[in-house]
Amino acid sequence: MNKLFILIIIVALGSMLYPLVSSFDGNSELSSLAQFYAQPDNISKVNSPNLVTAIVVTYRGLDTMGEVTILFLTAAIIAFFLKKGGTTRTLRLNSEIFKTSAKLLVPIIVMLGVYIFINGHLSPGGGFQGGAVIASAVILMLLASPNTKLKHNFFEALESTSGLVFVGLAALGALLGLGYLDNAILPLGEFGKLFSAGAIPVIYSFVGLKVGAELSNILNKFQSVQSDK
Amino acid sequence: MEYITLITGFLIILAGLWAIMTRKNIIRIIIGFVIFDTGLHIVMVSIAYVRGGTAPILDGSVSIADAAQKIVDPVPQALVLTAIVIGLGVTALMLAYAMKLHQEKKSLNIESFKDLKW
Amino acid sequence: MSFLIITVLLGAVMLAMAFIAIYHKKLIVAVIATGALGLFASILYLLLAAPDVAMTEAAIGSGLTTIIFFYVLNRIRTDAKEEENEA
Amino acid sequence: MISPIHILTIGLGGAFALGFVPKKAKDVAAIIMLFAIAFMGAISGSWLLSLINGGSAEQIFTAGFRPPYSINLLMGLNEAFLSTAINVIGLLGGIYLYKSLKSAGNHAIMVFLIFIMGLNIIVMTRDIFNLFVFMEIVSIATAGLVILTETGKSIQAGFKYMMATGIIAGIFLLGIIFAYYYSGTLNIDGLTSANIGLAKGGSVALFLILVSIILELKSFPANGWGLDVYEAANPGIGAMLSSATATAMYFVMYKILEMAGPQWNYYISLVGVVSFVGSNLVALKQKNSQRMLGYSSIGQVGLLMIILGFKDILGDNTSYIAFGILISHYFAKAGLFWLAGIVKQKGIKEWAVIRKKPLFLFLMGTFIFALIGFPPFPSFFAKWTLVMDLINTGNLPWVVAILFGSMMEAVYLFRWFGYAIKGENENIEDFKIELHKIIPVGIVVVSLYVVGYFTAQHTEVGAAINWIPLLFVAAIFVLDFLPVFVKNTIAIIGMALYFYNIYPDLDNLRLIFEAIFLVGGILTLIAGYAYKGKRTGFYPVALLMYAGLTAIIEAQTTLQFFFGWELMTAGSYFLIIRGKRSMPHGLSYMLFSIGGAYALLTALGMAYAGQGTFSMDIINGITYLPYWAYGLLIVGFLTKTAALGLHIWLPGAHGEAESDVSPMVSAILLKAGVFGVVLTLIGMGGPNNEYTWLPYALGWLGAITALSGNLMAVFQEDAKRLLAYSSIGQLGYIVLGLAMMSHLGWLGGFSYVINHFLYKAVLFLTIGAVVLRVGTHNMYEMGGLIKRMPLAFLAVMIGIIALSGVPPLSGFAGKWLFYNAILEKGWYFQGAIMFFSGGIAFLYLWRLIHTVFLGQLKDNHRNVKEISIWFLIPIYTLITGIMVYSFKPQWVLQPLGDMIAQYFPDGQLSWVGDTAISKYGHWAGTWVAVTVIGAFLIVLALLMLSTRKAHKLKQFDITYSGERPERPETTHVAYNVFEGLYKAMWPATIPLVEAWWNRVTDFLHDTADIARRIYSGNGQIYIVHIVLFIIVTYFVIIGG
Repeated sequence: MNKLFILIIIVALGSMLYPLVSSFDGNSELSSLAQFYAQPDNISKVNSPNLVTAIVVTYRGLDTMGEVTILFLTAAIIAFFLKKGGTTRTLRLNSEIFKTSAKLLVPIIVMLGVYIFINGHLSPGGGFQGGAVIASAVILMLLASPNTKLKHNFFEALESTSGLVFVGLAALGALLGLGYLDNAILPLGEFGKLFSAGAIPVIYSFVGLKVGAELSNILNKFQSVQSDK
Repeated sequence: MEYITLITGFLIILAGLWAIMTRKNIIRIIIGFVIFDTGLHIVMVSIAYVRGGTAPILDGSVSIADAAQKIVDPVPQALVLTAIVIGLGVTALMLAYAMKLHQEKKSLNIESFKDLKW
Repeated sequence: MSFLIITVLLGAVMLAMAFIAIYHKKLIVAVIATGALGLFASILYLLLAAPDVAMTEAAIGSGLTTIIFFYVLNRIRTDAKEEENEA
Repeated sequence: MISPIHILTIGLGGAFALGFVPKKAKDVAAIIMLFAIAFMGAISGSWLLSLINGGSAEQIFTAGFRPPYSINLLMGLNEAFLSTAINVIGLLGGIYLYKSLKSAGNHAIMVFLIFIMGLNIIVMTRDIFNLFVFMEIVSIATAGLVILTETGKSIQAGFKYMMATGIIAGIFLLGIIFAYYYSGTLNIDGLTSANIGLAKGGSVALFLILVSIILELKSFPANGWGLDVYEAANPGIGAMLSSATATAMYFVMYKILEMAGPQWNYYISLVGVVSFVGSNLVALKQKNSQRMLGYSSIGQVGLLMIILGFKDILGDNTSYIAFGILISHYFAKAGLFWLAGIVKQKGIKEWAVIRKKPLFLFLMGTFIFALIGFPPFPSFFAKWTLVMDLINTGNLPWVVAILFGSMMEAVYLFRWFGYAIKGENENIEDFKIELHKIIPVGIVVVSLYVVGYFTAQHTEVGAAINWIPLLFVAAIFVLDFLPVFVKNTIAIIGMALYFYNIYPDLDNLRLIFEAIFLVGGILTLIAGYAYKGKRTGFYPVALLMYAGLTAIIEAQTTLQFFFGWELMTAGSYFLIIRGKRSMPHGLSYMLFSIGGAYALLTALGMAYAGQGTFSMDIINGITYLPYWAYGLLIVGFLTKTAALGLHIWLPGAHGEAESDVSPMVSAILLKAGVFGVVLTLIGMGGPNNEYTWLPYALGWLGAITALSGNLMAVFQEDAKRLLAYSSIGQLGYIVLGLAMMSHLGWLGGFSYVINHFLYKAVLFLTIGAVVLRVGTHNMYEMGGLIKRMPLAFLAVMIGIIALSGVPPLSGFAGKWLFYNAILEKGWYFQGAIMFFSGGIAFLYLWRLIHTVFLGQLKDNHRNVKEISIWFLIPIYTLITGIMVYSFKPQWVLQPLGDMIAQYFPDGQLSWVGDTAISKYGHWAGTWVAVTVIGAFLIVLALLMLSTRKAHKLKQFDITYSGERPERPETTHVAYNVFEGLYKAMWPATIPLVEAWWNRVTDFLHDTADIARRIYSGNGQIYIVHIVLFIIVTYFVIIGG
């Protein structure tokens, strides 16, 4: 396809989108929806200082569920897609120093990840970020000793367990008559404390575990089809 | 400021589309998708911005009472969070596809995968 | 005002990164540029008062994505080598 | 009742729980999946039941907050229906894919479960970003399922799919975020009331949202990626995409369109019509069955989009119409994809293998007829309502476009079906039947019939349809394993009883036709006793045709009439295509019939416009575009009478049909068209109509048809084709007679109707029986058969005398009436043509006697027997009829005259005993007959006396000049006997009409071939298409 033609298309698309920019006026105040979330009454109903977390886990918890499902799906698809890719794996070994320091670092990184998602309702970060950090620990482990096979079953079991807990907690809200995904199934506690905001920290922790396991699975799958020659 | 980021976002979106539509290497096309997504996220976050607002986290600096006046819009931010994770899933899957495609024809040129047509 | 300048600069750098990602000959560099684009984007998010997004973008958008890219590039490179060896 | 949200709980929980199932225990995993889907289906099904019984819709709030502050879902009637449908097809699809999923492993099973769950939530959610998330889930799951059966092609298709959906999702997200910016909400209901389309940016945001849904529906032409997926994926997945995904996305379109507001309706319809017509057109060139089904799916979705765009105009009927089209497509397309996976053949020609298992042919036929919109399937009723309502609201051009698209779809589907019925299948490996693949197909087939029945019951006019004949057909179908003898007896008794029951209720006009249809039907069925074995499939389709014919007669409403018309078409199609070498003729018959049916449908729509009732009376005095309406009615009916220009199908169809089928489709079926013309002309107002040129043109058409039909018959070497062309000519007389719009013209026409029925049945039955004995249609391969089959000879002789219209037999009555009518009307030119073509008729009629029965007996025919007694019985019964008519014409013509006098009171014949008196003379039937026969006998006696001593020619009296001819048949005295005449006449016989139709089909196919080049196979180009589609529709429709 002629590049000039593509350029014309891009320019045309740009001019089509131009009204979005030209009529954009910034915001001088919150949208009505956000104002509702920021009202003191409603803040106290959820009791999570981090409003993004409140939205992600509670108000729009269904999206989060979908999001977790997407990672789960991706991991599952990649798992059966790359199944047959197994050429004989001959990977370079790393230096002992790297291995040893990795062994030291991995638990610390995992702890950091856990910290991030446990405090998701108090400070920036949460399940996704924490999960990603955990996954990075897994990468480190994989890089340090490339020929070790991860305990795949462990991660899958972790993934499934945390997924089930998430769904279970969500359904519990409906069964208790509060509403699907309501965080008030647990006591709301005192604003700004670790054990507060009802089920949010619990749910977010399991989301974190699940995301971490899922990302690790994906990475592990990609790792498993590597070979250095 | 949000104007500039918004325009930057749009330009990055278009740059991503340009890559998707012109580059022949599949990896490069996937990079195009990542760029396209990044642009989208920037646009979304720009829309969330409220002039002079602070992060929507009610720690010491913002009290509950005047939260509504001080913070930026948390909703698009929550959406971007979701979108980023979805983007990762899509990219990972696309890359797995790219690997498989390469295994099949030992080529990464998008034009060598035209077995299905008409 | 200083924010404004930083924003403009960041935007310019990001576009430059995008350009590199699209046009640099080496795929490795292109992937790194993509990762860098993500990192700069997360700085932008911090400026736009979105720390959550910034963290996510940094960890997932630029971190993990880049690593997966590397895995795939590596795999493709070895595939290509095998091809040469066989030929 | 369980809250609908637990569909999500079950789906997701099930998928997560599958992680605990050991890798080896694949059966366990698959069964868990099926149970989960079944449970989801039970939840949605229970809601559907409760909502149908007047329960109230369920709002599901999440997170303990009311919308718009949190995501909410809705379980209303639409949602309950759709999610039940999705879960049902998901369950069936899961069963179908059981082995494929198992071999791909537990992960694939999880993906399938999540896929179905995602579709459910897409249907139920009322939050636009949530919609986005679950759409992403579905498209990622799809990208995974495409490679369920991993081939090089499926990987390519999957990657293209990911690229396209990646872009589309991005566009959608952009739209969502700006919609949020302008409205401050993500709730669909909130967005509806926010009316953001008023702002410039807001309307762009809405456009982005809409266009991305349109693209998700794989609208033509930005859909190369979708087609590739249909082609390359496991057919079981294709079935899911075509049915479940398309349905869910269609509902999303519905939700979004409600949100965007009515100003976008037109845009959706426009995109829909382009998609419908375009993709059906492009499919014409398609040889790969799965890709063809993909095109068809996209076309159907286009049609659904048109309906959606017209929702404000169609009003309450919208959901009925959409339901009918959707559910037919839903089951039929899933079924066809599943069949593709069972047959395991890609090329449409290779599908011929399917008839090695006849039941599968039935399944395939059901799906194809359901897709095209034949009764009794839901799509028939939906299409009917759609056309009626669109014309009633003044949207005629849309109807034309829709019917054109449907026509294209019929072309390629019936071509495919033709290959399946008649194609070469010797060298193709038979396919295996796997129980888990059959069960789903069987269930959807049954569902189609059941749902069709209930769709009909839904409307008052549909509920009036008489289903008894169809039930009889179904019963015969079930009994198809019985031998011919039993089935034939059942069929004859059934038809006789039905006729006995129905005839007191009919007026005289209808009684004539009903007698031709049913009594004639019984007589031709008697010949069926001559066949041995089972004759698989013959009786259901023959009875289907008769069921249709009687439904036409009984019709009280236009819907019933059209219902019968289509049943008759379907039945006769199957009858025709049963013959040897009938594939092309079956196809052309079907296409002309469908074209004609669409002309009728349009005309009936015009008749309905402004009337508000479907009573048959509405075709009397049409007020909306009456010239067009009557013209279309006539054109539609003339496709069945095979008027010149619309006759292409007839010679082959009648000529190649089985021996007892030819009389059914010639003597009987053609009269359905005549009946229609009669109704139309009565509707136009009889003698005092104001449509002067329409009957005039019709008259000329009839005259020219008579001439050219007879002329073509002259040059035939095939006895059955000769009779077929002769029918075209005879029907031309009938049309001419009716077109005169006078008492005598109609009397002539009707006398021809009865006569043609009698003698054409005699001739076709006799010639057919002879063909059964001698094994060839070619007359030059016969000869001297008078010695072996004198009774057949006598029958043919009586038949051709009756046909030729000379005294003493009944044909003369028709001729006499005609010339009187023409003199009265003053149509001298037409009369001259008729006279001339009557002369031509002798040229070929003579050959039936001379070539077939006289001359030398062929060596290989020395031992043939007289034709079967089972043929002789109906033949001589009919001859008795001819004799009665010949000797006592007043018995027939007087009641006919009385009947016609209701419509044309002026210019009646006056009768004195057996003498008919017209303005121009008189004619005494009995006297003429007796005189002529007496004269004949005298001449015969004289001849026999004078030739007593004549030398009898022996076979070997023929001498060659020492050479053996290369083509022995050319030495036959009757071979190419009219060579000289042909040299003189050839310009008149050039099949101009056929050439014209060939030109049309070539043009369409060439267009399709050029258009489909846009699908270059390059995924990148497909992205360009998508972006171009967005830009073009934006600037053309919104900006322009």
